[in-house]
Amino acid sequence: MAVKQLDALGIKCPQPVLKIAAMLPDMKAGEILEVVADCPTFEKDVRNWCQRLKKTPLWFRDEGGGKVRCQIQF
Amino acid sequence: MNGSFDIISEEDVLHAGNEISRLTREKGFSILDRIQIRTAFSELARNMVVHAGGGKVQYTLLDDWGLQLVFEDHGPGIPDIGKAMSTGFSTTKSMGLGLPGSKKLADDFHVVSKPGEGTKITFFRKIRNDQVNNKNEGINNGQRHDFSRGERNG
Amino acid sequence: MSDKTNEKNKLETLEKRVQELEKENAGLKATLEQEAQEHEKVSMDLAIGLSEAFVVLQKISQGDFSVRASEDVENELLARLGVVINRTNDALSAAKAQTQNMIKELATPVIRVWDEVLVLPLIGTLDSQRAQHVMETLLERITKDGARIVILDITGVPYVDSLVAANIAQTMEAVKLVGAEGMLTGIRAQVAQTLVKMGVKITGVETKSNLAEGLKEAFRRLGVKAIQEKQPGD
Amino acid sequence: MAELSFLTFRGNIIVALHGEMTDSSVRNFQSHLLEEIERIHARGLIIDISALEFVDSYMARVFVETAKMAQLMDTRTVLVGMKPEIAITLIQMGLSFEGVFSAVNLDRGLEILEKERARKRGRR
Repeated sequence: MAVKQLDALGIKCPQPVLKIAAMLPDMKAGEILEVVADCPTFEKDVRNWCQRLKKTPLWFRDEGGGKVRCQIQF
Repeated sequence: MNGSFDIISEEDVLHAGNEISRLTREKGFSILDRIQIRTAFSELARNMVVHAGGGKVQYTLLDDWGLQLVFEDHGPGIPDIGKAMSTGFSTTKSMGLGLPGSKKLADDFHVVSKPGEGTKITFFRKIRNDQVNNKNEGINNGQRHDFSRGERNG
Repeated sequence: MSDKTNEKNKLETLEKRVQELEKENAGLKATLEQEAQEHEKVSMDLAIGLSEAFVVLQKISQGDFSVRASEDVENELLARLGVVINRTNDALSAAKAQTQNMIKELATPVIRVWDEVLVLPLIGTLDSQRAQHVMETLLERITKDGARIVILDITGVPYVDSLVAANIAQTMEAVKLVGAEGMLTGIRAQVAQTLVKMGVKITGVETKSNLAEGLKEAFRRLGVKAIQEKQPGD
Repeated sequence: MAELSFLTFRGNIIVALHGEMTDSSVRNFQSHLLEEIERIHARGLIIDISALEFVDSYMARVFVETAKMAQLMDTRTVLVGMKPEIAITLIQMGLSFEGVFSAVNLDRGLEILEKERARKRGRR
């Protein structure tokens, strides 16, 4: 199963989360979405979103310069 | 929901059977479901009284699932299950339809018997009233999706 | 001297003014931050609420009507969205149930052709679930209408498997048990082959080649005379 | 079981079963019924089971047996008012009711007995 990619660089929270939400209809249960963003509250928002929607945040990685990359299992 | 009945006498068969009827009615089983469960109960509980001098029935009743009855006795056991399950075979009274007949009324039926130790029969009947039939079983496996209850994907 | 005093006074006033401005500025900053936080919270709530709505709609689109959207959320817009989704869901599932019932009823059209005579013409392939439904419907009608004779016409059934053949045999036996006479008409070659090859016995049931013959026999048994003006041939 | 009451109508015995029956009450029912047939020389027997909640294989066997015994005493038996769901259950279990008449209601049951009697007279 290919990991789907989502680029949320340059947009401010909570827009990245809205973009993730917009991916919902295309994601099957168990599929993985990789998101990269540079908004300061990104990690907190994603974790919050995952908890509410019962999705699994797999990992978060600080890539420097405010960039954060993560994978979410749907 | 679950519970159990001790079955020693014919009267116990009747009383426990009535209780099962009441429970299945409350759970919304269809008339056909209820009558078939009641009939199978009567057959299997009678078998315990007649062949093993009594035993115990445990029931488990779940929404969107069905009813499971476990009949357990410490009687002489069934020497040849294959023979006992075939229509027309009977050691004592009844048409010899108790066991094979109940199996035909079940969605799942399982007999374990050890000569000298006892017999355990598991009878399962799925609920199939209209309310459940209208649900799309393939997708949700009869479980309700509700965010407040917490559904887990993956 | 007075100049100096003047200067000093001016300076003090200015400093005061700066302090005031700084205070004001800090207040504004706090308000802004608070507003940003509130904005952030509302946006996040919206994001999550919409995501949930998405999930529910996706399930509904897959035919799963057992899902519910949350209606008791803080955000009024989301709450209304939840209500509307649930209403739509209820309407859809009711419509689906109705359609299913209609299909079921259309699949088992029990017709009262005469006082105490019921005909059930079956059309299309039978699976054992439908056969079971046929049995239940027919028996219920017999006891309700007090029917005497029941004709099960299977001209429209091109093929049966052994399970369905057994179901038909069972239906005819059950008809007898509740107290009516069963008749089976329109057995096709293939169906007859299955019945015999699979050893399905249909005991004590009259079989007639077609529905017309079945009706004639039913009328004969009831002592009803059908008048035919012109008799072709015989 | 509740007490049995037999009704006699034009030489036929009518008995209605209701409530629940233990195996021994079913056996009692059989012997009482046969004694009554002998006592009044009943010509027909109607067993109304419309109020029974269920019929299991034991009860079914007793009905079929009773009908056969009554037949030996020259009495025809009609089983009346079997619920559709009970009929389906018994048939699905694989029971056979050969030699027993069935009727949807009491009226039809009596009608069957009349017909049988007429047939017998015709044969003589």
